[in-house]
Amino acid sequence: MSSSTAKITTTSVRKIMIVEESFDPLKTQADYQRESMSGKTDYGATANFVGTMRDFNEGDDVLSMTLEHYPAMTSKQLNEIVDQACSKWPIQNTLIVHRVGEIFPAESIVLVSVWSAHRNAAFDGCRYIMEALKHQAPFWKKEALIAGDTRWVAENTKGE
Amino acid sequence: MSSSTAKITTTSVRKIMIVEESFDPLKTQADYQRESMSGKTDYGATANFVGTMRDFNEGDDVLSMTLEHYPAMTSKQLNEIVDQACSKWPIQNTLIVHRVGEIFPAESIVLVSVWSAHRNAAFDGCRYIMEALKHQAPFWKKEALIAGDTRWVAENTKGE
Amino acid sequence: MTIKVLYFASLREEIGRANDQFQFSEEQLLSLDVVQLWQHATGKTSFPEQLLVAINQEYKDQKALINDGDEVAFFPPVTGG
Amino acid sequence: MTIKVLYFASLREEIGRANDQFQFSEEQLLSLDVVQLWQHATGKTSFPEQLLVAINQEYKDQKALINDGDEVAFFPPVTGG
Repeated sequence: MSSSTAKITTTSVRKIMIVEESFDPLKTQADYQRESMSGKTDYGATANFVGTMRDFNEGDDVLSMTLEHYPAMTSKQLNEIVDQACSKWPIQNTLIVHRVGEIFPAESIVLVSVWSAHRNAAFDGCRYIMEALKHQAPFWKKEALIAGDTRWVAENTKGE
Repeated sequence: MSSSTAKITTTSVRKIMIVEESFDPLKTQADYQRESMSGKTDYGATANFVGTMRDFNEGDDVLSMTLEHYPAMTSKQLNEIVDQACSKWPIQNTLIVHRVGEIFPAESIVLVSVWSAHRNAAFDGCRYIMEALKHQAPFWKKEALIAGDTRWVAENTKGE
Repeated sequence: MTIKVLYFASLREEIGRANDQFQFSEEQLLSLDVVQLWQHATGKTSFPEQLLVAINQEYKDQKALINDGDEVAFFPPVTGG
Repeated sequence: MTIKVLYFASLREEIGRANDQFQFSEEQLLSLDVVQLWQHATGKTSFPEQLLVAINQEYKDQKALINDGDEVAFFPPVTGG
């Protein structure tokens, strides 16, 4: 996994939040849209993805999960990922919210929202950011199973 | 706000709403999720798309737009599109909201939300439904231009 | 034998009405297809390439036959979403 | 010449600590690469295939050289999102 260290020239708007408590993804997106897009009438498409904690993984019942991260690198990497997306598609605005700490089933893990004039850029950009986040951003999940033991999730699979 | 849920053979959960007044897409999605997914802990992914009216199209400034549809066919077609998506991916729940009537820039035209256990199904399903809606659902847009004249939008382009 | 015909969007405006109702004999209906109904309804001789047709709210092609009680809709390419 | 080393997730638990701080001479640093730092820090002779490394919060490969003041992080595959 290599990453580009190029300084970017784009000034594309974005907000990246790492949150330690339960968050409401749709309310967070609505609040951010109100705050950053009010009065704008040039975006036609918003694509959004919410990752939610399930109560099962790899055949086992999961009680809770603890998300660890590398704070200094997380925001740097997420900003780079947004830069990459903005260099590929005409994206107007991006919001990323990622949860850390202990989390329970049905709570939100991650939100990625992308605004653009056109739907292809919004869909492609949102999915690109989500996929890159899964494979590049320094987060790690440790599961506590109903059966009593704990285990680190070994690796994110494509599209799972 | 009127809604219709036509009878279908598959048991996949969905809600399809054709609304005649301005709607808040994220609030509508949140309300529907609360109403239909409460207590569920088996979905890991929600993909959502919001189409918003822009104030420009094909180089011209647009003042407002009037959306006409064929009510009896609209809900039938949208249900068929959801059935198609559910036959392709393991989708747990779908919400489609589409606006009709007179609409102004920055107002929402359409919302498509798809819930699944895994992110590929949510992303692919949401995009499939959106693309199929654009090319199969019987809606038509008539634009009122700032310049004073009106015109029917001729055709939806791929991904625009 | 009654056939209901609907027109939408720019086609509705061009034709100047939203719907028609036609009576056909049982014999006429034996072989009435979409193109013939279009010609009968609009007086037009050609069937526009981009014209879409639905019978009882399902897309059909221009060779589809019409049955008693059908609701036949003609419309331009859809532009929702 | 100070190098800070960080460990995360399962690796942190395996090693039993979250970070180390090492002093190297200017001469040692001339050719110190990621693999050598890993061996020095953990006492392990092999470099795990899936191990990821970042220098100053940027991904690097195992041949990258270490400079004075660098923050070097070792961690397993990431599993966020």
